[in-house]
Amino acid sequence: MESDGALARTVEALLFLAPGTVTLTELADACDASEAQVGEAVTELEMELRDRDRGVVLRRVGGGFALASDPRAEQAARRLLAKPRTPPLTQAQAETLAIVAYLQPVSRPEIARIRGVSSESAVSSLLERGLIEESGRSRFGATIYRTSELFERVFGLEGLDQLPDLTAFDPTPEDERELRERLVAAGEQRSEP
Amino acid sequence: MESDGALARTVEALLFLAPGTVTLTELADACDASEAQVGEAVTELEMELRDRDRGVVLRRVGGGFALASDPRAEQAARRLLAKPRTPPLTQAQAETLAIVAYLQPVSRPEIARIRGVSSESAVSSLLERGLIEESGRSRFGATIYRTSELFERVFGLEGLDQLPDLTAFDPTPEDERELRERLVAAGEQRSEP
Amino acid sequence: MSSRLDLDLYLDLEVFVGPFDLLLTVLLREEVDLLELELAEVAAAYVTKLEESGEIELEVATEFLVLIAALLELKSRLMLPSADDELAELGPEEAVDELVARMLEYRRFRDAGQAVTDIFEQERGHLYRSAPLPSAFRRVAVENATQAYRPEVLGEAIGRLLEPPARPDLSHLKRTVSLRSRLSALRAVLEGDSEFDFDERFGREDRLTQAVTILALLQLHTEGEAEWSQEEICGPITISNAAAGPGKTAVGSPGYVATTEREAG
Repeated sequence: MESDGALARTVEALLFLAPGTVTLTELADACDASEAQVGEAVTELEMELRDRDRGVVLRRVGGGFALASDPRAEQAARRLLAKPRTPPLTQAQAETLAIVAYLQPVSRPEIARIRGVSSESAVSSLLERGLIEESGRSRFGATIYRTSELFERVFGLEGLDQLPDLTAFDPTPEDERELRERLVAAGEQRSEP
Repeated sequence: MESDGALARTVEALLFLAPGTVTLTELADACDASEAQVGEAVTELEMELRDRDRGVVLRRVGGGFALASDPRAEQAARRLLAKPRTPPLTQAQAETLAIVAYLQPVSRPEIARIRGVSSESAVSSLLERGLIEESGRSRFGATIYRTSELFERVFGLEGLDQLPDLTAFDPTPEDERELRERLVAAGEQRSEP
Repeated sequence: MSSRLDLDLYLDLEVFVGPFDLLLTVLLREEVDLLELELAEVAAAYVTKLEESGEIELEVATEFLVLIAALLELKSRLMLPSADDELAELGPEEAVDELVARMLEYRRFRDAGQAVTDIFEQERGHLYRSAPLPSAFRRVAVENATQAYRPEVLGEAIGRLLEPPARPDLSHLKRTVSLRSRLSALRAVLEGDSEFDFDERFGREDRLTQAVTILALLQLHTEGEAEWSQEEICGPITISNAAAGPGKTAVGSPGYVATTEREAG
């Protein structure tokens, strides 16, 4: 049936895009359909994916659903992903990464305040490359970021205490709290007309 | 053929897992197969995804391949991921982006010369959206821009040569004649005593 | 968002009142006639603004210079008369060619911009996955990672962000050319020499210095200190002390009607 096919299509797209497991309720809300309808679409999709026997499978995990790669592709995936991609950082990416590195954990609105511009595209490319990762939510619901282990590797750092010290940039902040205040103050001046 | 099907399976799994686009060479290395074989598997997968008409499609973008969600699921995806729709391009942004895309690398004064208006605000929103990036400085200290990898992905371009030919926008001889006549008329008015 | 315009320059002219940005837009869209516009007033307004702030921000100044120079060139060609009757026909024709070429160039990118918008609208429904790697693969990636970036990049970025804009640090600017210094340079030459050739005096300077010198010349012209003349298109420019009498052709002289000689002939 056409409408079922359409719902299975939307469900597949949602599971493909979602970074983690998605519950039936979340799917139903997003699809504007009943949980029963979405449940059927999920089953339809699951069977179809099994029949076509390609690289993506549907998993029922932890009270929800997720797409995952087929285990038979694991070796090839290890080979591909063994070399992390490290194209040159743009200025926006370098600034965003520096803010996360020196002030972590730090929320996205705070990054935007310091840079004086919304930094969505820089944050998502750093996430995608695995240089930063989410580390929870702030009291106000904003996502909080920290640097990843990969970050330390690709910058040749043995720990975060090896980050370059800022004495070269006078005046030197005494501690992280002061650094944060100083950065936010400078950012606010920058974003004023 | 079984072995082809297996290669298409591996390719799908790799494209599903990889952050960003993956080139033919990277796929061939990871699959331990020739580029010709992998190229065929990519085409097979591309056609199959098109035929089954579900939520995931294969795209040839930025000199490589990537999986993307079907546009018909966009609204549901934005509801699930709580992401607002990316704003449309303003005319200033579109003109500036066209100049950078066709003339890159290009400096901001050059953009201003062509558009006839200073273009800082359009340039900085395109930078923020990650569609263009800085690529150095001109002799006179002006920042030089080029389009980013994200630009090719967002615009579904295999490469910059996929942009419509600039000559397609050549004004017609009628446009030119009309402009010229108006200017000459204006000049003659001025020369009368 | 920091979306301030570069040239925060407000104009109050006979044919136009509003920001400089808008002036250029209406010129390109042919709502104001370039021949009606007194460019010297625009330059003078900019000069006043520069003098008030006392600093030249290189990129902004370059943008202004490029724009005003293009307008000056176009207008001067539109206005340029010639002693020779045949050339008199040719001058305005070439000027029109130039202006038409510029307007067509803008139209080309305006239309390309429309095409870019169409592609964007058509493509923006496709979304890409941005999920972290499953932990098994993440470990592999970390194990195999080697240093690819210099950590100093991070310190430099923080240093940049710590710098408050209220205390402008011009050390990152390659160089500046002050309008005041070019004004004094011109005045010094004019004191010793009542008439001189621009290229002879300033031809060896870099383009930026030459451009700022032209701006300074405009300022001297509006203040009645200097005259300048050019016998032919792209020919040498002769500058003379205003007290020593004007040259034959006042290029860029506001309101000067370019056909006096033809009428006389």
